[in-house]
Amino acid sequence: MAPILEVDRVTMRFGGLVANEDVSFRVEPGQVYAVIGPNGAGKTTLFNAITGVYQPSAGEVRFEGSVIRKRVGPRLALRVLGTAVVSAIASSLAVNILSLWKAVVVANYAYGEPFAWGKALSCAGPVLREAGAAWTWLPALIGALVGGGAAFVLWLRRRRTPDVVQRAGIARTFQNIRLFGELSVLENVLVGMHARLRTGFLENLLRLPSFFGERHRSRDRAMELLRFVGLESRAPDAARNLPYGLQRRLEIARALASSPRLLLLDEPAAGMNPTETVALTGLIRQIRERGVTVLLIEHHMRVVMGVSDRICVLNFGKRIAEGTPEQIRSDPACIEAYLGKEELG
Amino acid sequence: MKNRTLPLLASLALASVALAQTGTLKIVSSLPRTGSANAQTTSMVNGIKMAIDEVGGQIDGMKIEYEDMDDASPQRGNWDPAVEAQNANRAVRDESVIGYIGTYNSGASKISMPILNKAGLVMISPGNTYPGLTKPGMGEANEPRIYRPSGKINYFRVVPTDDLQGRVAAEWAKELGCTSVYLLDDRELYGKGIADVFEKRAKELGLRVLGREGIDPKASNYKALANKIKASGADLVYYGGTTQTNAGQIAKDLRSAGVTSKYMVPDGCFEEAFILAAGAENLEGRTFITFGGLPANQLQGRGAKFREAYIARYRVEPEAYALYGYEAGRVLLDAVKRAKAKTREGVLEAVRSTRDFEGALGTWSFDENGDTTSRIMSGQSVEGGKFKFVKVLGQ
Amino acid sequence: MIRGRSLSPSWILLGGAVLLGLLDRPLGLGLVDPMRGVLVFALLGLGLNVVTGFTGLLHLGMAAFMAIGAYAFAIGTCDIYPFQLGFWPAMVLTVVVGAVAGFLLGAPTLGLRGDYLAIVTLGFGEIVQDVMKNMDAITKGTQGINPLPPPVLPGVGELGSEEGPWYWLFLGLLVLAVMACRNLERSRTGRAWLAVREDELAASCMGIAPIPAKMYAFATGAALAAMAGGLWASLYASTGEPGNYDFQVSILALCIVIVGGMGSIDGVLVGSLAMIGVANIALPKLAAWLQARGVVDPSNVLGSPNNWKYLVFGVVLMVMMRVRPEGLLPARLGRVGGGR
Amino acid sequence: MHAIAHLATLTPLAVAAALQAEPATAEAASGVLGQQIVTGLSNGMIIALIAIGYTMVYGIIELINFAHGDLCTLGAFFALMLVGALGMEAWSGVAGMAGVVLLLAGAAAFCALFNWSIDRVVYRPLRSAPKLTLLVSAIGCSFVLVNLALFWGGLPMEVFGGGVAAAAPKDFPAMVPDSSLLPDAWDSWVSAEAFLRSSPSWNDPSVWWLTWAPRVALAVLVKSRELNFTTSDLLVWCVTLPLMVALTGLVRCTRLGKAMRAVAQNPTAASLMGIDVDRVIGAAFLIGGALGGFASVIYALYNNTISFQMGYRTGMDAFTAAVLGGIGSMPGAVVGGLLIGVARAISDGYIEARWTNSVVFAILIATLVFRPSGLLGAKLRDKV
Repeated sequence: MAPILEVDRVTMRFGGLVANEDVSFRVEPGQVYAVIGPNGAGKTTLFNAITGVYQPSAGEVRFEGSVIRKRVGPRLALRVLGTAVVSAIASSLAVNILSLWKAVVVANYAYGEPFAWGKALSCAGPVLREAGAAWTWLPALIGALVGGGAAFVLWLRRRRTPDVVQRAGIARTFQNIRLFGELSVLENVLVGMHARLRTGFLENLLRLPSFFGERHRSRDRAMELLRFVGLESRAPDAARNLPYGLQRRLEIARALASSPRLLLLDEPAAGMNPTETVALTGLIRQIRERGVTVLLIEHHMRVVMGVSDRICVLNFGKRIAEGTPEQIRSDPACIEAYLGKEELG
Repeated sequence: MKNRTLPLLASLALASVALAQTGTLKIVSSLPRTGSANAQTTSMVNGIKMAIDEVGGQIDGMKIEYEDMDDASPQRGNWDPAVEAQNANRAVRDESVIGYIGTYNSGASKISMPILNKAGLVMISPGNTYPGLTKPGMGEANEPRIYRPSGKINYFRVVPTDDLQGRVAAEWAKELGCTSVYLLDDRELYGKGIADVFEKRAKELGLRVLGREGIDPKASNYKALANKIKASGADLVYYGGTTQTNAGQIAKDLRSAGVTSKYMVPDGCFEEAFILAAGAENLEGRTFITFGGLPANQLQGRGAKFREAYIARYRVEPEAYALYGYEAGRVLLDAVKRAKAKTREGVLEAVRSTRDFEGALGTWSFDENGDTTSRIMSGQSVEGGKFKFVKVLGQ
Repeated sequence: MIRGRSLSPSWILLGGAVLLGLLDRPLGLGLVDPMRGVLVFALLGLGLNVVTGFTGLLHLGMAAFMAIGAYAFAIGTCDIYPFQLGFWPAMVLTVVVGAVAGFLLGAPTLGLRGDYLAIVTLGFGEIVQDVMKNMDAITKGTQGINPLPPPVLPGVGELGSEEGPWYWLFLGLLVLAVMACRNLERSRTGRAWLAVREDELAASCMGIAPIPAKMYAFATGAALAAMAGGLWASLYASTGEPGNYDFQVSILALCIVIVGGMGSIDGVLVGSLAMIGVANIALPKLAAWLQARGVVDPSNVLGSPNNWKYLVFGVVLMVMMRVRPEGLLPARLGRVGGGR
Repeated sequence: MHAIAHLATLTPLAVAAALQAEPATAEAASGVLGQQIVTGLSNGMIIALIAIGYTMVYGIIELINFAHGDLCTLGAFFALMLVGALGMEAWSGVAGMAGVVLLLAGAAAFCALFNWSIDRVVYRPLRSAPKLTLLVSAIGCSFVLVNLALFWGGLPMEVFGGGVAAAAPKDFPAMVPDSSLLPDAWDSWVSAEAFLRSSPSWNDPSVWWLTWAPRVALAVLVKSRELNFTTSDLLVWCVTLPLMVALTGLVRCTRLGKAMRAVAQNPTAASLMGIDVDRVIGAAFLIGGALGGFASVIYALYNNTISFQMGYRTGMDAFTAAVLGGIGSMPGAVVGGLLIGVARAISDGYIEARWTNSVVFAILIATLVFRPSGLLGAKLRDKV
């Protein structure tokens, strides 16, 4: 079976600091795959590299066989060309606006008399010709180059931003909970659904029929997800008012709202009590049963060993072991670097 | 609550109507009282009050009330269109108001003129100098018709307009022996307008205009501009602006940059505060101020009496604009006195028919546009830290 | 949004405004005239609320869009220009021009963060003022453009000097704007804005592209501000001068939003009533009252009530913030943006 | 420190390059360019001094302190009152110098205390409130300060015009006589040039690198003879430069400076480490206020006019400078201030004065589009 996610020799450098070095692993569809390692091993950095928060300094991340990026295509062409044309017109106009105005409007309009549009507009041409290439076409050219160039550079720079990655089917949660605190629990889930919803600005502004249809469907689905994580009774509350454990669950529901094929959970059990941890293990299993592949960072060995199909161990940014839970449990390097300390401490 | 206050308020409203009937006539003024123009407007208000006191606060047994409205708002620190419109509307609604003295800024008048015109309430400005408000062909194509939606003239002014002052200023500059001039303006309606007229007239007179700059009146200094002016070698710097738009700072920066040329300013700077702001030593002997009227100490007859009374009452020399406040108040009260019916229409009719008015500025009339026929302009210089009358201009 | 709130403060306030409109004349309050200004500033505040309140972008150049609106409306309608559109077509044009201007400013700068964006907007405000002043061949410089046509209503005709119809029209437009903002806030678009305000990175990890979302907010805010500018100009039949749309106006708009409560539509309505009410209604009335009592001594700087206005206005701002740091009517789910 | 050192070496070089680059035919214009740069630098230093006040407060509590410019206004009015009360207009020579020092100290102390009290009364109770609440309080505070300055201008003292026109701009007496400094020192430069020319390596092209520095220095000196570098320019430079250096030293090296940087990084963590956060913030307001006080006196002595609304443009320029340099960064504020001062002067001199504000903001916007955190600001990175 083709892997759903391939992390291929990813290196992350920040100035002189190397957070990940040459990390590789593959996640098969339907797996629960765990990344473990001591604090500062570079696990979250790796997550950020996968989700597009950071760009890998070297290596690549492939999702379902290809790197997630905005495609070169008609949209790009339209965008660059459009910006170029608009900025060309704008720059040329900005340079000539006063003389154009005088020739077209002021010269052809006598107060109180009708305005001959055709005649007036025909006066624009001579003005531009008189200004000469240096003042008419040069600004337009510079405008087109700068505008089009900037549009292209920005596109290039934003080719693999988190929203692009998320829309491709990878959703995530955060280690330090990042819910939208002032929004209600339900709205948090609806935000997670953003990319799956279609209504545009005008439909929302004017509340066209399509708005109501989608609102109905999206709410049903959001409530279903809240029921799935056990939060349906808290739907109208502000997210910030939820207790910690429930906030973690809400993060999961929010991530699931986008119907991802791969879900990244960043220490979902952090700060949970043993009962909650057990419930969480069950929840992760249920998520897998829904057909979502899970990539997990976790410190709680009970959770990791309980749900994972395979485990990758990082230390000081490097992969030191990979395999099934049993293999990891018996791997001497892991025991020395991580497990031993953890279990003794 | 509501039920109880309703009759109370209604009776109050009735009472105020009744008061108007038993003979109170109200004059309001709308001037920017908050912010930087406060000094001039205070002297105008003083002038208005003196005019009212002169008639004993009553005419034909009817009490004259006066309200000093502010057309500036604190958040703007300058005239505010909303407040000016509000003042005009309030004056229109108050039946007892028979005269509106204002405004100080021509821009504000553009807002309130149509409102007052529709109500037929007479408006006399002691400070507006933008020509387009009254004179056809001097401003935009649709001016001044648009300020008179009723078709009748209700707006009058006792000050000569910028087109006159800018003209005589350029002529005076020529007389002073200047051959080249550097023009500055503050990019406000008044300053830019007067500098435009100056520029046009200067070119006609054969003065070389070496440069024209619009400045930021809030800048902390103009030293860079002064360097540029010095390099241009102009022998006159004309600034279309006021004390508030930093005319004093320009004088200082010109001197410290080593510019030795003359410096000429319009009457927006004809106030004690200009000398205080610029520092007398920076103006001494090189600064020339034009003024659309005569300074108080040159006045004869009624004007001289006004000056004495003003000094006796406020213990300071009246500023140039005090006289215009006084004159506006007097011409209005005179019209009230002459009006047969003490109503808005009556008063308006009386103001319109003002001819050969014995004013503090001499004898003058309102012309068919509502402008004063007084054309007296004067030129001042600064000597010994005081304004010194030099000559009558434009005669 | 899921709890049906039977009567939100917005509707109570607007209902109060309707009541005021009905009772003003019989009671002789004379409040309808100054209230028109409050309504226009409420529109401006709604625009800024979309940008600052919903999307969390500190915007210090709202006056620029108001100016753009006023001048677009003026150039479209005034008879010294050949276009001479009627009120309604010109108003549509105004809103479109505002939105485009917002888009053009936003496109290169919305990648900036927090206070850097704030100063860019501030700078934009200054530049727009300079352009309006300096391009006098087009904008008539400091003269301002007048006269501008009053609105035309079916059945009423052109609105004249009678304040009532103006008041009702502005109130109607404000109600429409409130409804529009409400619709947006409780939709996919608005949720994206709120999410970007709460946590831009998390929002982008939820599939929201932050820059387009901000762009929509910016353009919506600019369009509302432009509409406020157009109405403002129509109300006074003049654009006034470019200096009328200076930094102080932007600051006033910001005060309206924050004093009212960030991100709260109800708050904007209360805030504009509080700010413009204090500055343009209460303070003049207070000054007039003191004057009528003769408590005025113009020979002394302290003696004139007008000289106290800045102080009173400033103290009112500080006290409001001290007493209700989260604003008078905070957004629906409790405190917004607590801490820093 | 680093940046200031860089600047100290780079500025004269830039001046020299600009002077050299001018074509010989435009002799007069080249003199003006040098002059414009000198003017711009003097103005820029005043802006920089105020900008540091903005940046210090911003760096620590992320508040754009709108009242800072108006605080400087009050400082200037305080100084003018001192001048009037002590009759300083008449002081000259050594007494005049002492007067300047007295004014600087007085205004600095006044502004420091005032700023500290504002923090104590207005901002401290709002520490946990949303950031924009603080901003609106600062705006309100700025209105109050403007009004206080208006009242102050109405004092019945002779220096305030006898209290007649409170709102009018006030003349600030020139404590330092405004005279050009450079021609006096010219003779010694002539002999320096003669000495250099007589050395054998001067005309030997193979060792051009030996004479490069003296050549530039000489070019600057020769051109400077035409400059109008006055005593008030000197005063500005002599007061602001040491202050900037001292301040940078304070933040880099002292305990207080370290505490400030800690609070700026993370107030909660800093307080857990035993730092009294309120005291540190108070100290920032104290120091920022003192700088504002210095700046206000320098402003008053350089421009010789003060008015109750002067804080607006100055404050706006300083704020722009702080952001241009990277808000929160002290060297950034200095660089930004100098840049804006020079940009204003160049724009006034070579473009049109009416576009100057637009030019400044256009520079700002262009800079930020390409360097989103200012010239020397720290790059922001999200913590995930």
